Amino acid sequence: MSNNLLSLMTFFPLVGMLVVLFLPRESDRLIKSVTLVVTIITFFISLPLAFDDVFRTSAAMQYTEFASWISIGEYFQMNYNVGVDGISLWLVLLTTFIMPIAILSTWNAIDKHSKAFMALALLLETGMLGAFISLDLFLFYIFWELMLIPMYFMIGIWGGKNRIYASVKFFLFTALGSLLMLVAIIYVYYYSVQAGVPFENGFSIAHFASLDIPANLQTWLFLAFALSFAIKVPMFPVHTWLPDAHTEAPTAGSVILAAILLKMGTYGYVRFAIPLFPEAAHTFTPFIATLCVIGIIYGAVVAMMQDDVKRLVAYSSVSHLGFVMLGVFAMNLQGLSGGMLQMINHGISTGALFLIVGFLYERRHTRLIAEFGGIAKKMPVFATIFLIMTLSSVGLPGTNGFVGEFLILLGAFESELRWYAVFATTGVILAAVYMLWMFQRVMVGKLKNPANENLKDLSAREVVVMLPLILFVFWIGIYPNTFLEKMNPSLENLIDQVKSKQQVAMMIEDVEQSAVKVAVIE
Amino acid sequence: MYDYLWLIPIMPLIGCIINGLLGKKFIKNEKVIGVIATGAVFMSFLLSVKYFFQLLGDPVKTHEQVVMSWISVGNLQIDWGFLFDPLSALMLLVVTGVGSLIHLYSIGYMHGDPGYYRFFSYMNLFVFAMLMLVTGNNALVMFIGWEGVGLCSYLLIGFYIDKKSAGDAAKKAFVVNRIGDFGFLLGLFLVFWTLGSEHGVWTLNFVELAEHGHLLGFGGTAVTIATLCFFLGATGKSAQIPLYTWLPDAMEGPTPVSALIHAATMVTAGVYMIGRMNVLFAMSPTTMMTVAIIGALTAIFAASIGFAQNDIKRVLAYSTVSQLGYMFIAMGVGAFTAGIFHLMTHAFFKACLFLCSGSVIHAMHHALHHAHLDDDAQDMRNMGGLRKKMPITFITFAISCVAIAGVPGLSAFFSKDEILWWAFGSTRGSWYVWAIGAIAAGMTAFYMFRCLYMTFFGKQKTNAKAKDHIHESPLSMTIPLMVLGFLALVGGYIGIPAVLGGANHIHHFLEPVFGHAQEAYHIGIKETLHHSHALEYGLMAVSIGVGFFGILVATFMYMMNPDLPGKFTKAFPKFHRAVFNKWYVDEIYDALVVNPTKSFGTFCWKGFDVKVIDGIVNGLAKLIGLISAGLRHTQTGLFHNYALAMVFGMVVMVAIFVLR
Amino acid sequence: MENLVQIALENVNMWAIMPSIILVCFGMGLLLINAFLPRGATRPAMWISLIGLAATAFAVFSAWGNPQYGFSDAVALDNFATFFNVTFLIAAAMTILMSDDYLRREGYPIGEYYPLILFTTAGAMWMASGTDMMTIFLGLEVMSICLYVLAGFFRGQVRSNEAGLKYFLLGAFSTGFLLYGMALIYGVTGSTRLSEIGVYLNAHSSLLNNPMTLAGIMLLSIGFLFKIGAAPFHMWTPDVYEGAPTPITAFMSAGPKAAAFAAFLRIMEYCFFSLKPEWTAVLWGLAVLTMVIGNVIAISQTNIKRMLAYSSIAHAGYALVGMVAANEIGYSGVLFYMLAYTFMNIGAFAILVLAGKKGEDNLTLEGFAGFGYKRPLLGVAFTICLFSLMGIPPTAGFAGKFYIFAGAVKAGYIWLAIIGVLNSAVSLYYYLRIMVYMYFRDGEEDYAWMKVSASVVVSIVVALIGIFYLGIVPGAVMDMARLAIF
Amino acid sequence: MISVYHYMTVAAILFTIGTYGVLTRRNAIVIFMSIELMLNSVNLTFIAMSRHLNNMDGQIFVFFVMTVAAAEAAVGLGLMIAFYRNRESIDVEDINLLKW
Repeated sequence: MSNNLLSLMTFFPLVGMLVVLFLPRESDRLIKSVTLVVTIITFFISLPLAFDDVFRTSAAMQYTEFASWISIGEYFQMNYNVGVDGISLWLVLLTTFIMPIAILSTWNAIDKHSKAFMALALLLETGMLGAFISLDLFLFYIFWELMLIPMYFMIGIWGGKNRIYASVKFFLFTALGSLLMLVAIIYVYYYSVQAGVPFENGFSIAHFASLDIPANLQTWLFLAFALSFAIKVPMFPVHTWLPDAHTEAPTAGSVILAAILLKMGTYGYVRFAIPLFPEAAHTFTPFIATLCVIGIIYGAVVAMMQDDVKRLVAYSSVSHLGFVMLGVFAMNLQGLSGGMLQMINHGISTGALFLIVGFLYERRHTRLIAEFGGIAKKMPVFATIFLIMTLSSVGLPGTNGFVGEFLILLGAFESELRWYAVFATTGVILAAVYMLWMFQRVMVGKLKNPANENLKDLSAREVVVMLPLILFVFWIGIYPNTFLEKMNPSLENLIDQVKSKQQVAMMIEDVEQSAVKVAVIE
Repeated sequence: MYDYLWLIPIMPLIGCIINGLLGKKFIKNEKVIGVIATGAVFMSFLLSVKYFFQLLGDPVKTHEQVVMSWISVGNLQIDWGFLFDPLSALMLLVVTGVGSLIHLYSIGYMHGDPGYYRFFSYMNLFVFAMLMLVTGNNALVMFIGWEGVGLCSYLLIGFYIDKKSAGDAAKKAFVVNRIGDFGFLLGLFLVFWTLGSEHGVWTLNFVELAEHGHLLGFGGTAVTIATLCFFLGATGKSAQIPLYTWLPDAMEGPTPVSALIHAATMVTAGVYMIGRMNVLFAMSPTTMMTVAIIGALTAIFAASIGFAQNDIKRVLAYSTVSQLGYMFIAMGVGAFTAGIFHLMTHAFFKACLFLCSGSVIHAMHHALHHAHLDDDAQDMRNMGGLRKKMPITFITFAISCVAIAGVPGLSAFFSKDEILWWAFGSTRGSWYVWAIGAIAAGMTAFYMFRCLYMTFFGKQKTNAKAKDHIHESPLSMTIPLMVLGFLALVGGYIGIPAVLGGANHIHHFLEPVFGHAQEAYHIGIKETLHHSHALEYGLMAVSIGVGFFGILVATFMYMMNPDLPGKFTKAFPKFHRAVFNKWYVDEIYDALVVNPTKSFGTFCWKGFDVKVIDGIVNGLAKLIGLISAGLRHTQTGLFHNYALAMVFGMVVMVAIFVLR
Repeated sequence: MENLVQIALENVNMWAIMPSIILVCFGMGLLLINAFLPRGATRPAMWISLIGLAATAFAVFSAWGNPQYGFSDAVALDNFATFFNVTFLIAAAMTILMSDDYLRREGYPIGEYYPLILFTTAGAMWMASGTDMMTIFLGLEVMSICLYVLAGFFRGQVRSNEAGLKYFLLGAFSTGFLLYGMALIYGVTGSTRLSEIGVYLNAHSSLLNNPMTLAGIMLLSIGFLFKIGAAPFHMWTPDVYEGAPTPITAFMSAGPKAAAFAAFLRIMEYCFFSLKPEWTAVLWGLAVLTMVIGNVIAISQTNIKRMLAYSSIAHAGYALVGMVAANEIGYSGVLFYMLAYTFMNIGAFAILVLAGKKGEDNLTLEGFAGFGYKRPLLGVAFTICLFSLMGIPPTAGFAGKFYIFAGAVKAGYIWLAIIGVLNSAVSLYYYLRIMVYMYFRDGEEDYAWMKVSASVVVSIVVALIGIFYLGIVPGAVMDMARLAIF
Repeated sequence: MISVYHYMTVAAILFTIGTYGVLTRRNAIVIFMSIELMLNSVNLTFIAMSRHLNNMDGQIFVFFVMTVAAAEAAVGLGLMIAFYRNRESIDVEDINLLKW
């Protein structure tokens, strides 16, 4: 059982999808209930991971499974190679945790073609889980691309007015990046074979990471990976698909997109781009950090001026993920664990904010800030929850957002990205500006719009949807060690590995330079 | 010994949760809600008192209590820990003591408000955050409180959610505070990183910082920048130049809020923070100088604006800003004890003043409401002659007024005087700081008495219809007034300076906290002045004189010749308008910061995002579309074109291949 | 003399051409039977031709791992040929399955249709197994002539006429080039046997710079590039694909194209390996041109059949990438890709066959609006085929592209691979557009007229199974492709 | 002395003429005749080379080419007739329905 835990977890939703496909199309409730049950069971399947103490001490991959998958003589070899370590652990759990919530949020929101929606959602879950647990680049790529399809349809079929543009843009942006990555993946593989890694290892990232790829080659490969992940993150200036996709996507789609799909990008950097090409990552750190800082500030100021709540939250994601990337590229323990934690935080708080916007949209069928105002009186419970999530997004101490941001900024400050950290910290101010301004315009003030007179407060189901998220807002805010202690060993290991390689490279460079100097003198 | 220290902040949190979750649906009863909230704070107060006396008799003055680990990442180890030493003990007393009184007061003041439970829930939450701030044993726990009080301030300023101005003010308060927090965070990073990477001390714990702070080196760049960053945080929280603008606006909140948050406790957090980190600040004369100068400028600048305000609460608000300036003067010249002392006395008299004004507003509001009038209940021009109608309020207000004016014998006299003496005589002080402080003292006396006269003396200018409905407030409101008034009267006696033959208890009490740094970095009254009691008396006399001068002018202008201010206004219209409009600082900030940021945002969105990035993306798509539409027409459908293309292809291929 | 005959007969080895013999026999028998069947009764013909294909399949499979050479090495039924033969058989079978109702709907229930497909398949098999220029030429012509007829099969429809005639004229024209190339090569080397040509050229390196050799190679290539549909010899493709009956379009884009690749690969590898760097350079340019032209023009198409025609040009470009790589991985990638393309493309066309309405006037994008909801299962099937054509995992299209690009990368053609994937990205747009219409828009068409017969469903299901089998567990087939190359 | 090169040259010229004819003539039948001309130039090449090399393969090839050309002609003419029935024209300019 525990040997195949990951496979069971990953493919259980797929089985669920097949079940859903055979349910009658008309029985909407049944379909939704089955899907909900499937996602909840998946969550419970994944739960042993959360309680496994091995992650506290071991940096190694756990629960690994290995099987030869495609084996073409000496042409190439792909393996079904999966496992979880401290880096992917919480992202896996975040996925299984968010999915039931997202499904529950569709209860009334998805009223047409619910069967298709549920099937796609389950397919998506398999894709996301698979991508997080893959230890083989090829396998990862399969799952990575697999995620695209359901999300494309979710936006396109159940989306808003401008959904076609948004969905096609989403698809093209993401696919374009990943196709270039594909070439890079193939290239690394043949490089590794050439360098003497036995081809039976397939696209194993562990072996790729042990290669000594020359610096100029690393540059190109890193760029290919980085572009693909940067689009997914999304980093400035390839972020423009995100606001469109978020604005048009249905609530559940936005939640999944924000909470999990975007993490694929940042996770990709941590898992692939940096360990595989440490020297190039080091070379590009200032460049990427600049983009992060621009993203943080840019996302924030643009968010500030939005008139659509959902778009605002979408731009806030650009800003938040800028923080995450900054933490990751600080490449020290604080920054990296802050980045990882902030990924989870962003999943929870931004996911929750999208749910909140969804609640509003279901009631009023508009998301324009100007349409609201003063509805806190009508919906006090909603107002409280909204406020908590707003504050979590702002990074108020005591909530999850603070711990993540603090660690990221501290980490960045301790690294060579000191000045970037200083500028990034202004994002903390701007976050307060745009989030609170939005909150103020939506929730407080005089209730002027008569359409808001009859707003109903949250139903029990909606509160149930939000409660677990609130729990985690405070849990991570007050005792983040639950999460940190299990990711730190892996992160430390990663940093050691990357740093030692970077240092070797720098030493070689120094030696070469001094050799050149000596030569010049002689 | 101090095992239940953690209970002190937790009690109000429990109160907050109970009222917040159950208040609306289950408790409903105003009395019960009020009692729960007040009781929670009062319990904390009792515990604080117990521990305070315990500490008095305790030879060990610093106690830490770690509840559990909070963030633990590599060399960053942050605990949920509490610190109990004389400084926090004193602050605990002030916060919980004044806090309980204001809670009690609010029971009456907020009577009938639909958001009653919400109000008390927020208030309790505030007290919780404030207690976290003062008891945290490391900078990060303090930061929780630091931001937490900011949040509660946000919630309470915006308590009247119908009022747009309240919402705006709340947001402004939060955002401006965030600017300060930005500094605070950077300071934290810098200290943590410098101490850690250069000296191997990875800590944010206050005790350890105090112990190892000296490693940073006296006058070092890192410590100077870090403390300046911290000070930026303090200017945000404590409303100093340049970040003071939020505080006057914050008066949109209910008056007890103004009393508790914007007078007695939260705004003094910056002062407390400097006190807490006195070792670091002491090591940087530059920063100390900056603090003193900013404090002095704020003191006089805010006082000047106070001259022309007609809203009673705004006058008090500017007065608060000005008094906070005093405290920063104290911190800046190394008179840490005096600063904390003034913090305490200020908490008494300013809370009292605010509550009195609340009492007045309460009465006015009811009267105007009764008469169905829309007049501004806070405008002093609608008041006047209230002393007969509201005697208790009047007396306590008057006592506090006298106290703030620095009349000898009352609380503020001792604290203010000690600050001025240090400003002049400290090794870190200088005569001009003293001079500015003294002038500001006179101005304070002037505008406070102006306020007193306009409100309680003279003709009653309230609309005739409402006049008769003005009554004294209920007992739950007047009791706190009386207690605070009493404290404003006698609070100073714990710090009677030696020169007046006092024991200066507070000085000795706080010695363990500040003494070390003062000694190590030679902060104190200059050697040359050590024994010149004459000078001390002289300066004291000057400041008393200035205070009395202010009172006299106010009496002359507002009691004797009520027409004079009007004439004065007419004589200097521009000057008056500038003062009245608060020197246009808000407008300047709008023009320099707010509007550019907004236009930048709009530019980034509509200009860059939509036009440039999406323009490129969509343009590329369009370009490919156009190419496609063009290439499509090569496919003419005509045999000859196709055959020609083949022949052409053949010729080119053969040519390339053969002639290569 | 007797001795000579005996030697000749010993060299014959009928097993080497057994698959095509069976096919041709069935085809000719079917022609006879058709003469006695009442007009419009095409169903027996369909069954008989399917049986013929099944019988051929036995002969084909028996040759796997058991190569047969015959006719003095003019024919080689080796693994390479067998792999392609399987592809042809699958293409033919799927085409036949989707044709029956279509022919009746369009008013041409003519039994000769099936023998023609069988003959085409036989011709394709000769091409794949030909190791002599003569056999290859013969196979090419048998295949082409049958295709001319099939393309113009709806003789009363002017569009079908036009497709047939255009294809015929241009095809014959290209045959001229091919033959001239063959003649030149023969003139230089004195042989039509592929292996002998290769050996001879390798031995006489001075000939490698002889203009006659070089011109011969190019002219020869043009003949195959025409059949493949590589730019700039692609111009017939969209017109003929659009005008021909839809099942024939599907068939043409898979079977004959694969046959042309087979022969092209064999000739280039057997005869001209000594000039590999030179001809791969030319093919490099052609591959890029083909991919770009196919994908870019497809974007502005509104008729899905024509769009798929352009997409088929682009796919030929991808396959050419494998040839440019000119290593084992690239070559076997071409093999695998052709098989994968057969499944996904014929699967997509099968749905066009159904959705076309009488007279094929429902093939525009608008006509597909809301198709995904009105006919959910067919919609999903079409979507899967399209995703496979895009090259999104886990489908056959992705596995194929991966295989080919892996070959290109291994051979060091990084830029070609990058151009290839960028083209893939462009292609996403027009494939997505079909889905946009199918799912994101509401249409007026209710598709009540659509008749879904079991045989078409079988063809679609085969396509889907193929797509997923080759996409998820491609190992076995990829390994076969590896073993199939020389 | 007429060498193989002369034959080759003639064949090349014939091929070019055929190509030219294909490119310029508008009548489909004439175009087809031009194609036949190209094929015959190929035949000529084969024969010449066969003789030159003393190798029979070329001549056998020519038989194949001729047979195939005949088959092509049959099919081609059939297609043209079908087209003519519908369009009453055999001009390639009229083969223009399918485009873009």
